[in-house]
Amino acid sequence: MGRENSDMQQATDKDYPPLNLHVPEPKTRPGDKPDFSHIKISPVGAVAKPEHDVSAQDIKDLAFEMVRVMDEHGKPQGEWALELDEEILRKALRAMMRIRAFDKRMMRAQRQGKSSFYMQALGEEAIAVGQQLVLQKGDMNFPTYRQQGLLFAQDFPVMDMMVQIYSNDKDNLGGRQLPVLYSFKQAGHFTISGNLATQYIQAVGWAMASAIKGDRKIATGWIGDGSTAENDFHSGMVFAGVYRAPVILNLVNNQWAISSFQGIAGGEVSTFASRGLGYGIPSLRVDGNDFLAVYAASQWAAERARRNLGPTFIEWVTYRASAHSTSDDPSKYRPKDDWEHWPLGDPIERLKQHMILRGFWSEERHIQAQAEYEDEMRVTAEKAESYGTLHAPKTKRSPAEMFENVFADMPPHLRRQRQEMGV
Amino acid sequence: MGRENSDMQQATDKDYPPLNLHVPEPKTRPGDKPDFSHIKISPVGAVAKPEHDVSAQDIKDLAFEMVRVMDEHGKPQGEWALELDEEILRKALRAMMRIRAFDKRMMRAQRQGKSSFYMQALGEEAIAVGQQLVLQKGDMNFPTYRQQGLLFAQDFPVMDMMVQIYSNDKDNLGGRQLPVLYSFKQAGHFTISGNLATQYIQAVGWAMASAIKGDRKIATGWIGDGSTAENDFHSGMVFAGVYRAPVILNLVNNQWAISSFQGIAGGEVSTFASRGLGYGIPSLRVDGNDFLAVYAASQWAAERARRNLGPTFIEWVTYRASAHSTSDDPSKYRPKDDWEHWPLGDPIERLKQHMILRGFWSEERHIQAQAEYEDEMRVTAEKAESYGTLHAPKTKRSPAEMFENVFADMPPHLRRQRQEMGV
Amino acid sequence: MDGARDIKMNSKTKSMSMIESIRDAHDVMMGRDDNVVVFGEDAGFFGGVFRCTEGLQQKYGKHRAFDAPISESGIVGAAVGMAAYGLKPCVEIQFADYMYPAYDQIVSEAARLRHRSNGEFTCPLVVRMPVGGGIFGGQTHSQSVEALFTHVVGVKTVMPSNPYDAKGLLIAAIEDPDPVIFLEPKRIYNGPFDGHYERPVVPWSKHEKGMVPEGYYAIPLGKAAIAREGREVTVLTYGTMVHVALAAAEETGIDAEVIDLRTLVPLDLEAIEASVKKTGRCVIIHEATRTSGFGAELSALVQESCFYHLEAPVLRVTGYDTPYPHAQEWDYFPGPARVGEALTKIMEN
Amino acid sequence: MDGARDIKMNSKTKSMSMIESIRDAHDVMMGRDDNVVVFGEDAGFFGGVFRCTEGLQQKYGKHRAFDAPISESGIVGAAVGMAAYGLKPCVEIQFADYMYPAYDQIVSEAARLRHRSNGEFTCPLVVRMPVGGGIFGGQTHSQSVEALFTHVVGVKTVMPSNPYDAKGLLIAAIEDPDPVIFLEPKRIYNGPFDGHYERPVVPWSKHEKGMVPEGYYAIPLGKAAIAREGREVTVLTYGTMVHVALAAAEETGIDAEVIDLRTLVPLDLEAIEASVKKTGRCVIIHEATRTSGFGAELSALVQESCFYHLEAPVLRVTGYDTPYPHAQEWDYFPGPARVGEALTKIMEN
Ligand SMILES: Cc1ncc(C[n+]2csc(CCOP(=O)(O)OP(=O)(O)O)c2C)c(N)n1
Ligand SMILES: Cc1ncc(C[n+]2csc(CCOP(=O)(O)OP(=O)(O)O)c2C)c(N)n1
Ligand SMILES: [Mg+2]
Ligand SMILES: [Mg+2]
Repeated sequence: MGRENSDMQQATDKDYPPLNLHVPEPKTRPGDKPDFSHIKISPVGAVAKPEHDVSAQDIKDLAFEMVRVMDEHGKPQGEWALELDEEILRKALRAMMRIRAFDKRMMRAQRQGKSSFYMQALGEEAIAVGQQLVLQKGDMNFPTYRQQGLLFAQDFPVMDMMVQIYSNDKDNLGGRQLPVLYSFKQAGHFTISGNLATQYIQAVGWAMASAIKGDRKIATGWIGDGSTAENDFHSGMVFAGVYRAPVILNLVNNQWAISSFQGIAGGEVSTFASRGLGYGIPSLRVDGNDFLAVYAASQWAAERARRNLGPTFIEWVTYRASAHSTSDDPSKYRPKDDWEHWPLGDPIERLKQHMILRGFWSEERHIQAQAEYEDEMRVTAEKAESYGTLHAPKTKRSPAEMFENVFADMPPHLRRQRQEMGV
Repeated sequence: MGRENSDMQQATDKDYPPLNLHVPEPKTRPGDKPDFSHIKISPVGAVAKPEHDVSAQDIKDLAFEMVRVMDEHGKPQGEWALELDEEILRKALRAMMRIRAFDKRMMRAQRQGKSSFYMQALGEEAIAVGQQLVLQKGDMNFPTYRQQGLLFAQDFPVMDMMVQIYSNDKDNLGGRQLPVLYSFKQAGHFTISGNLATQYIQAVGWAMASAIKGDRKIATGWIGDGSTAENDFHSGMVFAGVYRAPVILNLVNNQWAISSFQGIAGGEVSTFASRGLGYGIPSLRVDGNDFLAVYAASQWAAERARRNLGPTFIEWVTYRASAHSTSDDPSKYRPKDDWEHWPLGDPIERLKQHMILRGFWSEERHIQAQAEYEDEMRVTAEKAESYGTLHAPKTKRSPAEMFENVFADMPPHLRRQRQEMGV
Repeated sequence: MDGARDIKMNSKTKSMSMIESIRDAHDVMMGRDDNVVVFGEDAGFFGGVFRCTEGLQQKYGKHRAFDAPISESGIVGAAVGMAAYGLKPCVEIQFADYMYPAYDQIVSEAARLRHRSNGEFTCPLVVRMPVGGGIFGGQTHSQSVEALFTHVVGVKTVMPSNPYDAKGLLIAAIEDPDPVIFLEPKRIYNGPFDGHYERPVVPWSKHEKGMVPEGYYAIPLGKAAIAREGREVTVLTYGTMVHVALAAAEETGIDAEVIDLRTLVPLDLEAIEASVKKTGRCVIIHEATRTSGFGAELSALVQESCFYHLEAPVLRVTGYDTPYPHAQEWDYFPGPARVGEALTKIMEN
Repeated sequence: MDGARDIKMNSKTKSMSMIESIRDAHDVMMGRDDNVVVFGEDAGFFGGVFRCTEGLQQKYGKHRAFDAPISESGIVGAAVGMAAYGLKPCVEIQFADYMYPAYDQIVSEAARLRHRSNGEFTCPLVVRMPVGGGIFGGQTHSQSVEALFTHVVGVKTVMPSNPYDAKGLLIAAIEDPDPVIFLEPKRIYNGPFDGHYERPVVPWSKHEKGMVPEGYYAIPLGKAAIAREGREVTVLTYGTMVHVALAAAEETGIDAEVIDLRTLVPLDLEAIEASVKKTGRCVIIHEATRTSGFGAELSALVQESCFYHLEAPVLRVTGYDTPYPHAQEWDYFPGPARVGEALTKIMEN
């Protein structure tokens, strides 16, 4: 038993050194040699796969470990390993490769001034693709701007995406939205907000609605590591935990917000996955560049949701290989060759390796496929451009259109303003 | 290795039963027999006391256990036990008893129409008192409306509090604020907001400022179980974790918001203390009705802050014995005799028992002291009332006063409005 | 009857306070439409701190009327998701003063879903919140926040002044395909209040607008009501202030036409124009702080549309540009004396 | 020189863009006062997505200029605590469109600390944020949010229109003992923009207001500037629209007096009155949506204070009441053609 001094509260300043502010700093800056030794990586196959009806507290450790399935030879290991059908794997690889070709083409179009803006998913393709492959028609995704994989995994027509990026005549959003802030209801793709994190709680609300109605649909929410600092990350987690909403809450930790690294969002002092524990939500930390791990963890989470066992929170560990957007220049704040040293590799390379190991893919076919997809994207982009681009519209959009869909019925003041406009 | 069906995503509705919404419900409602079997309580003295420079992850379990010091005889047990000086204990007991007498008197005054509103701390007195006793002059508390203990532990003049409650001539806030939303800068008592949770992040910001300046002051933030659902709980935790701010983040879990129980805020699925883990903040769950535990945990946290080791998050488990406020009637939503069955008892009774055990207090002196404090409060209240009460002001407050302190210098439009008012 | 839809001539009426008529509107709509769900802080088991949702959980089940965490942003955010799903959430913010955490979800999300998705996703939800002072609630239980919504494109803003309107407007709001902010002047929950705080409280049972039809009826959003016909000056107002304006007209003997706007966006500009062109004078009254209050918009619109008919400057009587003070509540509140002065002054021009 | 304080007659000047002058204001104040700290998303190491805080971390250290988590409410909330401590935080919200999560901290906390504590606690902080469209940013990188602040008692609202004012006003804002919302029209960060998007971009180096004194000077908050003297009509505007108004005056040949308000709250009503009483006509221009925009308040004030001098209704030229559309940006933007029409129309009355 300690002995307590009654005037502890009188301790003078001299008893303590002056305080100072800790500001997290990434290990490396431009010019430094990339160093990822701080990323905690579990051995392949080392993490157990729990039952679906587990409680958050029972699997605390999974929030600090990392679910990994493929070893360095592409061979699946451990309890999370599934022997996936060739068909699924082909579908996945195709989707991931097509995303990469699409991104490349759309980056180029933006540089040519054909659109105002673009954002790539380079290096993160496995995550959205793997998750979409476990979803069903009727489920709803609430994505950020880096989940084009949800669409590609459904073989969604790239033309529909491109015309939105070009804001041209065929854009389903009528030019209203910034490129890549898609809305495709039929594909279960909720209208993407430009405001970060707001849709996490909406995904939870949507899932609650399904439960309220006694339906069977589930939702997925998406957020970035940087955006977890936002308010609505918290409200989403609180509501999901309290009402046990049938939702998969995804957090893509690609190590960077724009110029600030994940430490500025709290990634220095704990794993993001561990955020789920306090909300009583079973939480996983998963290698997001390992397609087999992505698929298995997504499937586990989807099964929990469908069986009314509540939400699952998943931190996908990956790396934002590209610039944040076409407005960003990462060479200003991180080593140029960072991605080459990223310890979890390239998700496409890793899936390719697995498929070659399984015997239904080869380097040659890979090269062929890549050429084919790049071709496809070139041809489709040209076609899309024939419907106009942002600054070279095919037909001038009527300015009156902007007054539509503010409300279901246009109120008098909007009619008056439209008239003033003289259109 | 599992075998995966390629058309998993084609699973039909029939494979799953319909979903349904889980809405947490307290174990008991009016008319039921109180039942607190869901409150997880560790044995007295069972929890280890870690070093000050521990990491959140190292002491994960402390977020799920409960630090308790006094056994059922009032005897301190275990590593957290301190042999506190008689003087501190007397001070603490006196503060707690005076709070109770004060609350009683102010409740009565409100019922007599002398003030518009009142909020008691009944049953939670040990927490604020225990924490204040480890603080130093210059530190700043960011309290909610239930931490009058921070003032009582400093022997702050109750007259200054009463005149605020009566909104009378001597009110330091000039009648501006609702009763109990005190502001006493010299006593390290930040101006209380009527908006929940907003001040958690402000406490962190204040502490960051101290660190930025290389000062030695620390801050304490306060929040209720219900309010942890608010946004700024999250922002406070994020900033505290990221910048390792010298702050004690207190969460008073008194089991109830207004009419909704802690399960509606997430307390059903995890402990509130476990929320701290995801932010990398060392987190404790503590018996808030055990003064010795409160003091020891507060001291541990204060020491961490002063030694620049960063924030500590503490869930104080207690019970809101009274109505939420004078506007509330708990008999509508919970059993009337709940508090009598609360397993952690009455903090005053428990401290009394310890002091009697230590040999410097007795039942008789306790009864005497109680009478003395009730007398003190009656006399002081009468004196305070002689300066006026809300609806019976002594001197009519000049309406012009409301224009003061909107800004440091009154801008022209406020001058014009004041003139229009004709005062 | 103010353009109300669907009231059978022989509808039975019942004396109701505004709390009761709001509760009844919920009840009617939950009965008619399974997609209507209600939640908010203390709104489930207990039925809300003002008891506007009392009994709904007991009648319709926990999955349709439930308590929410103290997270205004979460409440509205979840409601946005539910609305997009196809439900019709009608949520309660405990006091308008606490709506700020939800402001982002309202402005950036609810208000914009339809437009940004070009009609693919919609957001039919109602956000109810008590507004206004007069209950010694201090600066955080007294605010009038309407102007913070009228500036937001994509939401409608409604404020009733009596039980009859409250029920009909709330039903219309719940039926509306777009987000509606439904502001409830808490000072008149239990009775009309004309600003004479020194007089005994009058209950709604003594007021004709306290007789409320049972069952379903809707009052279309966007239509003002003439609370008092008059020829000398037009008073534009809403909520509690309607009753203050009526008292001031009575007390000054000035033949004011008092227009109860009921819906601020969309606004019934037609009714306003017709009246101001008739009277040539206009006084605007609201309890909210003056600068950039909704009175500014009304003043601008009146002078834009009736400039050549105006015989005197349009006047505003409003709350002062200070936080709502606790003890000085009645100095702050724009009561019948201040309104009367404005009426008198405008008639002097 | 517009009432600027402390500029020595022989101050050296330097050509600066608005980004550079804002950066310079930070630099001057951080150099003069250790209590000035700067943080925001990407504002530390990188210096902000618009580079307004570039180099400050390198010069003043990580503890005085640092990156913040993506949490606007956290940024302002922490700043409130720091300001109460005695620091002078000057924080950046990356785009005004993202300020909503911080709105509660601004409205309920920063704006009210002084009043509710009766002067015991104060909150001297500056919240900077880029506003306005014209950069193809779509609905979430284009908003003009000033009216959401002008309605809030307890905060001041500033919007500069050129590098010279930006520096002087930002310095005054940092020195101000109360919270100041500092709105930066991002379209004119790099050069004045008169709405002729089809013409080549003009840099600030070609504009007299791009010559900015080195070192310390402050432009008092609450004082308007006359951007162009004129006799026929008063144009009230601020930010980017000042340049549009000037172009419209030139192009229509109408002798407009263009008043650059610079500070919206507190407002220089004296300057407004003097001008409108002289010209008898008034056009108000802003980029924000119309209903309940700050133009409404200006219109109301002008007609309240100059009613008997007005020869025609006060007109407003504003953004439409729709979200800022991406592809139709130039149809939405109130450019010189629309402003010119209004000038022509008001002269016809
Ligand atoms: C509310 C809000 N604040 C700020 C921004 C600006 N912003 C856009 S993306 C971004 C970084 C997001 O980082 P992260 O969440 O890690 O997602 P990532 O881009 O890495 O996928 C920022 C700050 C925004 N869009 N919304
Ligand atoms: C932002 C906000 N929302 C709602 C309220 C209304 N309100 C006041 S106290 C309270 C309950 C708070 O419960 P808890 O945090 O558990 O604190 P306790 O009263 O139990 O100490 C509520 C909902 C408020 N003051 N502020
Ligand atoms: Mg990221
Ligand atoms: Mg509580």
